[in-house]
Amino acid sequence: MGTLPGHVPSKETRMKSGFKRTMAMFAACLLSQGAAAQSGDDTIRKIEEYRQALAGGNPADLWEARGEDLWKKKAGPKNASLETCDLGRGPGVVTGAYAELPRYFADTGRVMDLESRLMHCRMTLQGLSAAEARTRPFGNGTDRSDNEALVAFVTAESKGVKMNVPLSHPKEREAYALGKKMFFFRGGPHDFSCATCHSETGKRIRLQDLPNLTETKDAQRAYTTWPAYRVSQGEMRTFQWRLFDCFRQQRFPELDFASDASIALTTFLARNANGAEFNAPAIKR
Amino acid sequence: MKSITRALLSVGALAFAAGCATVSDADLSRQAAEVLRASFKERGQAKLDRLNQDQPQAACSVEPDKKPPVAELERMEKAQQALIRYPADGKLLGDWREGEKIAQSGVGKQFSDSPAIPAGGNCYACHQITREEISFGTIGPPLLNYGKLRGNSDAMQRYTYGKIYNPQAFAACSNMPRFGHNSILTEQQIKHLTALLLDPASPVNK
Amino acid sequence: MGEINTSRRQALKQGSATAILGMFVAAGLVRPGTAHAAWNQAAFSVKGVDNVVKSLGGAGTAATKDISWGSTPEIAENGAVVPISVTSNIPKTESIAILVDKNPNTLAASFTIPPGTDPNVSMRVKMGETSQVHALIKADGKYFVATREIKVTLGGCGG
Amino acid sequence: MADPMRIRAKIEGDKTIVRVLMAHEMETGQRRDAAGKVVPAHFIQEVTATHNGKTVLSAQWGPAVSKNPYLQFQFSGAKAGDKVVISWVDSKGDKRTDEATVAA
Repeated sequence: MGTLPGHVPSKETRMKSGFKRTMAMFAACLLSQGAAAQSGDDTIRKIEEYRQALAGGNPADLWEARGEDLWKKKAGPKNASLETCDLGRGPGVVTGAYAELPRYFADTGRVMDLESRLMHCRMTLQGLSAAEARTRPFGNGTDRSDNEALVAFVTAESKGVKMNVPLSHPKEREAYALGKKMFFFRGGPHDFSCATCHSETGKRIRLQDLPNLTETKDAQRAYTTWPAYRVSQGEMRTFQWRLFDCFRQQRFPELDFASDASIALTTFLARNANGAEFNAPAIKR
Repeated sequence: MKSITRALLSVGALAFAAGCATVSDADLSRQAAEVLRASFKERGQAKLDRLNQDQPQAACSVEPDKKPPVAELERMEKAQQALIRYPADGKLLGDWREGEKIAQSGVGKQFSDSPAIPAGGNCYACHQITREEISFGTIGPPLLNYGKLRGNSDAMQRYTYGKIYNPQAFAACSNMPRFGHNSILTEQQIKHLTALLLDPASPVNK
Repeated sequence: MGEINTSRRQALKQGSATAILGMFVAAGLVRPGTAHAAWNQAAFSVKGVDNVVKSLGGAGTAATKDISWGSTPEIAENGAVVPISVTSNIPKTESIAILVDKNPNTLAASFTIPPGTDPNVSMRVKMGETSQVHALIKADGKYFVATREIKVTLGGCGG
Repeated sequence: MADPMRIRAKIEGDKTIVRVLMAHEMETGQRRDAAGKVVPAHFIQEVTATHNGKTVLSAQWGPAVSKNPYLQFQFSGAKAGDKVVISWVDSKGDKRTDEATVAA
């Protein structure tokens, strides 16, 4: 809210956010500002201590164990396990698979992320219907989600692996380009896009640090720490959930599970994390 | 899946499929909007029409360095200024205590929110406002001492009310929601927020 | 990576092995450890440190500084999970309890520490709001208490 | 039946550090579901840890313990290969017992 009435900024300053101008206007109260900033730093340090205290025990382990069970257990009309599911590195290869997703799959002719690929395997290998395979993509207390458990298991098998999402197929490049467009798409009653919160470095929402997903380091750190156990919910949440809930808070309608938009956005964000070590399931607020 | 197939029929997508990277930016934007529309479903109060962009939304859906030229931004601001509706009673200051509650509340307009519950402004999500609240965001500038620095003149009241009502009238492509223009907050709620920022008794100015 | 996975698989195998053990327990064939003391409903229903001590069978507390809070944070980013770590440096510590003033019921958890076990526990509690949190130590039959404030903040988008 | 616990027991110096994760909702009885109905209380009340049949920790918990509880403690006298057994009983009488092998 930095602009004064009637004030027309020069061409040079115009496109910079109102932030700098406001800071100048607030120069008169630098002392009190300084004090506030200091207490802010102290808060950040203490929040960091909180996060470190949590890191010691991650309940996502419970989802991993259940997911491994689901992966190996025979189930569905075809009474088959998922052990021959091809996640991109060949049938049954789980280790490192998540670090190379989303990617183009020739057998379906489309780009798929982990969750849409798991859906595909549960349909083709186990004989589930599309409706069954997309039932309860996200859990809620005792209504547990098989998808979240499977994702916890598969992603944990990429821990320590460098992100290496391919853009070699034209459809992978198309998904990336579309995902990038969607990232900047403003809509809804609040005019929000992904970029509203995630295109500037060093910003916070309340006390929560916001990764700048247009900048390599932040994009890497953000993507490689999902999925995550969310202590605020007591649930292990996947990357599709992350997108689903961002859009809810953007005041958009509901992002459909395994939809083309979710895969395109995931392709954009996952690819931007290339080169970084994958380090999830993590634990977050 | 159908949407992608449909989108693939567009010229731009055919260029992609042919491995040629000369798809126009405008085509890509259209294609992205089309895929988005096919990927969302209405839920609660959030209908699919929320994906229909108005002029500023469409013009501002770009990377930060690709915003419209200055003359166009100024034209957009003027157009938005013409849409601000000031209170008929001419009073712009409400109760700062109510304003503080509105600034704290983050509910409203999400598909998970009941439309019966008044929306909040969620101002603390992006702004430091009072010294007492340590949980504040930094997407917007700090507003501590807002009124103390600027005074409480009629012109300042009018600017502040208008800025909350429609920030894009003063800074095109601002990140801040157009709280009045898009009926997120009521006239009375915006008056309360204006008081939170300008009332000498408000903790903002203490 | 390998180590984590191995231990998970082990846990799974052990999980099924102990399901069998669980059946024996249910059938009363073996008792897990020593007999469970019955859950102290009274202690978990009252408000205030003094009332908790009373329902645990004690009479009054003394303030102490011989308790360290370890990795317990001063600010919690979310009240649903507040990590608490308490180490008692008081000789002959028999039990450690965690109390939260502003919760609906003050007592959150109580641990009995037999000889051979360190007087040190880490766990996580829910807090509805910023509150005084107490570590209540029973040592050599007497009760000691240490207190610290933990702030609970509102994080995220606030929606 | 509840999911298995995740138990890790590791010797560090002359102590064995035990870390436990339990799958449990830990319902307080004060939360309302989406339909506005109170979700009944359901939480772990008693936890016991044994090593070679000897109790090394016992606990009583109320509903203020966080969902999917985490517990860490340490004791003396175990050697690699020993078993640590953890049991819990909740407010509905549901039980769970799991064990882990002490790692060097």
